[in-house]
Amino acid sequence: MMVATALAIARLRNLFAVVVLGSLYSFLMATVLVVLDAVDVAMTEASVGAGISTVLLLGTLYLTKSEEAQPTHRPLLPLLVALVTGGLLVYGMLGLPEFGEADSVIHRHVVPRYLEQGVTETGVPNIVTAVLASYRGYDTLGETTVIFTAGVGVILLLRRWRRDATGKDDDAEGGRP
Amino acid sequence: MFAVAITAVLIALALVLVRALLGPTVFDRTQAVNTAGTIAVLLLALIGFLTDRPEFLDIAIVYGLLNVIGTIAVLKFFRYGDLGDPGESEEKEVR
Amino acid sequence: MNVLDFVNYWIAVFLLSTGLYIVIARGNLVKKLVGLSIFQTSVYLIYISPGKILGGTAPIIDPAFKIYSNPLPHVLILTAIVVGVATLALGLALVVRINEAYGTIEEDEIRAQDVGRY
Amino acid sequence: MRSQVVLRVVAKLLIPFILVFALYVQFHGDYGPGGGFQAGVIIAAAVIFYALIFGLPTAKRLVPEWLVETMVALGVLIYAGVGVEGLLLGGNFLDYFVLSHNPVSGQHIGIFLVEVGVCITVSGVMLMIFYLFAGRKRGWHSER
Amino acid sequence: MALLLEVASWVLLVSGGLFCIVGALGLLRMPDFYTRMHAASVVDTVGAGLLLAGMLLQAGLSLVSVKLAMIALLLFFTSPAATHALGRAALTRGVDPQLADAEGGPSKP
Repeated sequence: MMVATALAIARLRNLFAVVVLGSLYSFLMATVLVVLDAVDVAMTEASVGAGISTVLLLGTLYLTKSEEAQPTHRPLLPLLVALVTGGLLVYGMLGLPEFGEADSVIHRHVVPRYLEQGVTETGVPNIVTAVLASYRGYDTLGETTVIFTAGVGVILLLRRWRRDATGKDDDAEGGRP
Repeated sequence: MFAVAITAVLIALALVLVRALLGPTVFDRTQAVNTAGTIAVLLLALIGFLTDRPEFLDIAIVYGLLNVIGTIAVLKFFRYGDLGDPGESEEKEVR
Repeated sequence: MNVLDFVNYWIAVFLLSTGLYIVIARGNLVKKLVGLSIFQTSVYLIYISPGKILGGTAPIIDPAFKIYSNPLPHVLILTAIVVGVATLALGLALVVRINEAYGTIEEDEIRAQDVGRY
Repeated sequence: MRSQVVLRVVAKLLIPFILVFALYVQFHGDYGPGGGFQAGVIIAAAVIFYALIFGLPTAKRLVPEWLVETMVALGVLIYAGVGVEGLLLGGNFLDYFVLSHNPVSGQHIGIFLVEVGVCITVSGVMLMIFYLFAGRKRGWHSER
Repeated sequence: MALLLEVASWVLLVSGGLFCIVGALGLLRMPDFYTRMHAASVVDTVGAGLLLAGMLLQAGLSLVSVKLAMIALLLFFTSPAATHALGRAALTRGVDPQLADAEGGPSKP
């Protein structure tokens, strides 16, 4: 797991076939997530990263240009910003509980209740599904709405132009030029 | 036993990754990514057995399916995406 | 040993810095979006890592297991991934429109065109 | 790519399998990894695969655009409808306990319906985005 | 019997892992794209097949083994198809096979 991740990081330096490597990166990240027991998350990450994101990025690259111009700025300032951010995060990270401890703060609050009574209350053994759909139903409603909004936004951004090109207009928007 | 196999598969994954990083052309990278997907499927199945929860083969199947879809998408792009200038982008890849 | 305990966080921080660097330094808008998704992925890692308990297994209740990892970060990150995809799609749609309006997706050229116009 | 026999045959073998597997992920999500979102993405991926191999117009004949648009809205409506149904039956918004006589089976029904809603919305949106991106591609060609 | 199964699956797993390494090594070291493709198919067929067979022996007869068989079937169908498409695409896009004398290839990266 560590080997894979380290190599993924090494990959990030080399940004040419970005999309292809992006799908590889997503695979690796999903494997790491499986090792960390986040099975549902890994499944989502794999399906999104390898399937949808790749196709979308390729579609965009096809519509635009597929090669990148040479950077004109010197990357000194961004590097500095990234390093400072990383340093700050490392500083904050030192206060985090140790990896894999069973009695750290995060495991104390609501989670035992989910784990102990989730099955008896919802009848669903997969706690992630139970929490997602039942205990935190509002969150998921918001998430679905976000997806819906994004879909509508993409439709608004990309739809009208194609009608102009094909010359076909629906009645709903017939009056628009 | 599974640990041995996992180690072997991880080594293979590392080698394939190196190829994906170096790969002179896009096709090399794509081939490497495809192979890495196969290896990741195997790795996931092995991890599932190692942790005694073989139900997680579902994820491996998802990997296998989407790996193919991704590969075919990339190929279609690079085969029919030569509206631009194919020679140019290839040279960029070599660098 | 102390360093090894935090290795997940080290990796996540490194990924985060890399993503941030890509977002700031690269002029290409598509590459910026890829950097953004790398950034997001590192955040997933940061969230998921504390939820893992050594010796635990995935939070699917089974009589054979006693210790489970923490399901709450998983739920949150699941939502985050979905939102991430939505953001990516919307950003890409914007990139396509920008390309149609300006004929380029490089930030510098867009700025140059803007300066020339006004 | 339509002319490639190997890919066509493999796609014909593979796509039903992908769809069945998506349904498995959807309905087995209570007992294993999976759920509405993953299933939606997999369904969308199957149709995208079909469109890649057989061309976009064929795919649009198979899954017409109006259907996709309806799916986008329908999923959210199902989700919100479950919430409102809880309200109507005398509970709170998104309260699944009142959906059935037995609270546990009520929860089960609620989770199931919600997952279906998520699945429909996600697959609809993903397909819609793909159609828009890919359809634009051809328009761009004709403009050149 | 149980011991026999154990030994057999051990042998299968280890040899499968070995073949994976060999294939990956070939993918890394071969001089041009088509030979690399050839090497990668080792991973896809022999390596994956042996590993999955080893796991099948471990799993016994259950839903798990059905899923494993499904994965095996999937890999056997899809990876040759993907490789085929890859080779055709490369040939169409003008990546020449490296014949007797060569430039590029291993020294390039």
